[in-house]
Amino acid sequence: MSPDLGKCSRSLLTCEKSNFLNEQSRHEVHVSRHCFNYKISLLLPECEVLPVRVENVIHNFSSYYLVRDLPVYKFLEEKWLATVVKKGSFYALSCKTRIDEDNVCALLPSGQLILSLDKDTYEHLGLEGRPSLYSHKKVMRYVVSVDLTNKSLVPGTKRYQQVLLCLKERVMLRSDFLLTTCHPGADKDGALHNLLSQYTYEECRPTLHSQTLKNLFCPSLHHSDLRGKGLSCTPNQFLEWLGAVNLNISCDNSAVSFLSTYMCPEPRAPVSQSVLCTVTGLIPPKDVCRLLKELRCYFAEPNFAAWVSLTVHGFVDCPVSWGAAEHGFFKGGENLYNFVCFKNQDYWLYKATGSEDACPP
Amino acid sequence: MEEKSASYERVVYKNPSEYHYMKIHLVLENADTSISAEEFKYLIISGLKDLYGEVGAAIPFDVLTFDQTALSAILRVFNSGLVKLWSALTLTGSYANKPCAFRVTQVSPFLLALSGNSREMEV
Amino acid sequence: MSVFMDLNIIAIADKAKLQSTIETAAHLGYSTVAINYVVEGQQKKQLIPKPQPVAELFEKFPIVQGKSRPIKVLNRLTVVVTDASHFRLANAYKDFDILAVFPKTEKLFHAACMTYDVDIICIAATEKQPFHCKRSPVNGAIERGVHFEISYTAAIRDSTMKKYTIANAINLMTTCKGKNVIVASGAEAPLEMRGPYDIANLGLVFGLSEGDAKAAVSTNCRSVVLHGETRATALGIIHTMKRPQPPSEQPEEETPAAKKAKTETD
Amino acid sequence: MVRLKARCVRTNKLFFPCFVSFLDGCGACVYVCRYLLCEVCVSQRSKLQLLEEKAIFQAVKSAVAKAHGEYGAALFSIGSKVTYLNAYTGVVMLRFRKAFYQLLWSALPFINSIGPQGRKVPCFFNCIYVGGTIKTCQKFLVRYDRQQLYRMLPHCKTGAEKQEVRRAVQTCSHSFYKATQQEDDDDDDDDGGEEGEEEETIVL
Amino acid sequence: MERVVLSRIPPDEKKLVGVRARHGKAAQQFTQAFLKSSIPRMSSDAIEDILLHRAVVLRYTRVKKTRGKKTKAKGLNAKERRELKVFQLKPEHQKYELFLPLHELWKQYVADLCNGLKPESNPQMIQQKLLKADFHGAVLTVVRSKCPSYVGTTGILVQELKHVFKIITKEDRLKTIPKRNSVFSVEMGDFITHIYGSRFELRSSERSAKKFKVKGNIDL
Repeated sequence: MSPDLGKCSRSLLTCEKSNFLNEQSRHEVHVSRHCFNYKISLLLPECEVLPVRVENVIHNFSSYYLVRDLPVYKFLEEKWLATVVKKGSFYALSCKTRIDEDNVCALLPSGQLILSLDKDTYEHLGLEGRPSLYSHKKVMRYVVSVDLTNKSLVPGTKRYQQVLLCLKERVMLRSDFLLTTCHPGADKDGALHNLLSQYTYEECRPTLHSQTLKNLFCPSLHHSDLRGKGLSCTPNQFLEWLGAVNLNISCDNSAVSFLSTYMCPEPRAPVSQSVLCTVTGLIPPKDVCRLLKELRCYFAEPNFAAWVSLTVHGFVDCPVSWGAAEHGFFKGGENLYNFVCFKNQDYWLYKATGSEDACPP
Repeated sequence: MEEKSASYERVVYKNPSEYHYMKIHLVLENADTSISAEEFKYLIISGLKDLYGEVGAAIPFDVLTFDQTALSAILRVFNSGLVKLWSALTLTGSYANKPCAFRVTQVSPFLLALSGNSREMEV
Repeated sequence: MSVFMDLNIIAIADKAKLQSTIETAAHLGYSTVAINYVVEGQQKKQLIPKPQPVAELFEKFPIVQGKSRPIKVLNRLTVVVTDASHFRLANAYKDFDILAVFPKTEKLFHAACMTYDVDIICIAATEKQPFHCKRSPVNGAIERGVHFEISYTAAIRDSTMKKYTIANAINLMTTCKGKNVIVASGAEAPLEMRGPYDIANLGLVFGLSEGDAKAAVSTNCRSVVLHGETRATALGIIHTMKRPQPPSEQPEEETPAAKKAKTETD
Repeated sequence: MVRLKARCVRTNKLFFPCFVSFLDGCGACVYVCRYLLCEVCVSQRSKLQLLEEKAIFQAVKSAVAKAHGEYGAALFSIGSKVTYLNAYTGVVMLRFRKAFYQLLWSALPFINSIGPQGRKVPCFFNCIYVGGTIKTCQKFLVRYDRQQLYRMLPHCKTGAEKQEVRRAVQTCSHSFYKATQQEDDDDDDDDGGEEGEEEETIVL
Repeated sequence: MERVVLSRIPPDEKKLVGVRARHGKAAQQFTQAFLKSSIPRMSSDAIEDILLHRAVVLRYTRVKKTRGKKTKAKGLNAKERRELKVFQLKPEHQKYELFLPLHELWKQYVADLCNGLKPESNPQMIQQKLLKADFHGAVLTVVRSKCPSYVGTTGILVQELKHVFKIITKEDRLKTIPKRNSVFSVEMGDFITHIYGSRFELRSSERSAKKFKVKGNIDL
């Protein structure tokens, strides 16, 4: 009866190797489909200060808004639909709600409103939805997805009234929200401003934090050897090393040391200094694409770096990870992807997910 | 050294990493007792020894980092030893017969995921 | 899974300590907590402690960590039953949300599973269970929606208790196959509580599967609370309550219907 | 398997009846179990007499507690039992639950002495068979025992001993089946010489 | 009767039956021996009084009561009901206003059932009474349901069958809502009553008689 205590839940890692220049390369698609990004960490070996062009790309990342106690039916109201949702660059994610416990709402730029509801709310709400893919014996979570740009949801139609009635009278879904309309500077035409006037909200900027790391051992990667047969280390070892750098874990312990035996993977080379910069906040995929483009032309100037790494962490409590694939949280809800760009415009794209997630595309 | 653009290649690994990583921190009754990294690891090993005996105490795990002030650490353990280590941490109740408690903040098969946990976003 | 709950915080006299325990529970991520009044059913005239009304506990309830809702506190009564006469459905039981019984003998365990109107049956944690959990009473209890509770704080306090708790838990799992099991703390001090994900992992040591272990801290606890509420209804069929004061329909800030609707039916 | 010198063969009749009589004693165990047949290998055969069930149980229990800690001790306390012990031939049968018998079995090699504090008997457990039921263990024991008797045949010096070993082998094989049908009265004359000049191993 | 039994068998039947006639004593002895051998347990005098008192009837036939043809059950059986569409509302009757008087009637019925529905009367007592009450004519709303599209339908209960509530809505639409996996709410005075349909699946007539057993909890 006592289960084998050695088992643990599944995790997936997909590695893709391609070149930025060749036209079928799908790096744009992958980035744009991962809508809600919480943190970006950029590692530039062999450079002592963050290049100024990269810096100002980060500086005009779009700002995002934290709105307190915003009811969900607001997204259906005409002025919201017209000014913001229909524009196709509006992201909203409910924050301070846990995907494995409470109701979580997310609004994708495609106009799809995804509600991940617990059983009681779903039975009260009255909107058709399907049970979650990751429910154990008893289904306790349902996913309702409403396409706001759908013709049948034009204000005034019966379906529109019904949905509005459900979200307003039956169950007043309200929570704090993180919104962004991908306008970099201050909200120019004040559209979002007057929408949020009745609610307490604050405009936030993604926080940038960069540091230079002295004489670090970096694994030397060869662009052709993705699987780590000999010229470079295996993908998993590289990701582990990247995590160690991000958490400033010392990588030169000897095998006999009592505390930790972690070593930087072979083949490796010492690097005098490298820059590690992290950006946290609600970062829409557009900004990640801009940063990626900037990194590609970073190699245009002469520098010694063989490769550059860009890691993007998704939100743990977000109902969707890539595209509209359902994302759950069992013991950890990690969904992250990482670009390694080489001098010759080759790139490796790692996508890692935890136990309750579809296989990354 | 422009080489011909690499051919497209895609690999999917299932359970790629044979390690699991845990971000934990220790809560003590009187917060001023200072604990060194070795004592910290020894406390965990004695918890393992108490619950799983000699076999348990032999489970290899690394204390990747240890922050003395916040008494927080990141552990690395083999997949097979994760459940045993985690349950031993849970059931450890005292250090130098003063009550203590391990709080596990995050567990993940990817060390990188520990550096970007959106649940720690102060909002 | 539903929200995380810890249905067993011992009601200690020292109010400050109880408050700090509940604050720790909120900090760890538990959305609902039950204050447990233990009654040793010895003499005829049982003194059922009057549960302290929940509102007095805090003026402002601590917010659950990672959420924006305050923690929900319930009252629970546990009757330790050593002989048949101890458990009588006194109406003093009415003002508790959850009822639990701790049978000490095989006969009482069988009676508790099949006949007693309770929500939780406690499993011994501090000594070897004097009897085997037979299949028929356990199946009867599962069918009636009664849950079995394993508390882990004794195991944390003393290492010999670890042996008894684990042995009794695995013994129970062989018969009930992980159904209708909840894991609760039974904590008296803040440091004796552990986080919900730790307990989900601890469930594996008790013989539960991964999904059952997480359900033991969340979904099954929700069923226990609902089972407690069923007692207030007429045999679980009709539930009548005072209509909340007609919500004044101001344009904007009407009382959040979700909250009212939730308390009304849940 | 270490061959240790042992006194001349005990007539196998001796151990069969008590084995057979034991059969009907064991209650039907509700849970699925695994039975481990182990030999207690000691340096001096005489020490075997000192063993009794409680000491063996204590030894296994403390070994499991030492090797697997509280978790092991908890698992051991569910349904574990010394089902059969024969102090003459040093055969022990332990019953463990099927769910965790491998974990408990892994603790057996760590036992190096049995017995109360004062009179510790240095020995080790050699597990020869794991069976699902007592019957299969018994069948194995019969075959194993006959194989031991065959291996003793070349070592017998005097004709009488050879004769007596061969007879033991016959009785051992068919007497077992006869024994299970009806109780054959035990012929009390213990024909085996008390101290044969050659010590042979009875490793059953 | 006695004479017939003890008279001699006529000669021609003797051959037919193949019985040799015995005279006086021999016959007497034969019968004694025969009786002793066939009824071993009984003593001879017990046999004696059996023979004397009762006539031993050889073939036992009960007069079969020929009951008159059962009067045909007055009611219609299910098939006929379906053909005659007895329990179906004709379209022109499906009007909301038609049932308003029924609703008023129901309100008075409930008021005096729960003696006045005073605000301070305790809900426990009311719900015990409602257990056995009839709900035809009540305004029923689906509050919760496993199938979300039922949620929100409101109307006067027209017909309550074993598994289904038939409700007429304000838009004069007759809706059939299954009881299973739904919670209905009824407003009465200043009380709200929730009816858990899954445990309410009885014909209204049987509900008053049945003793209910609590099973499981109020979760769909």
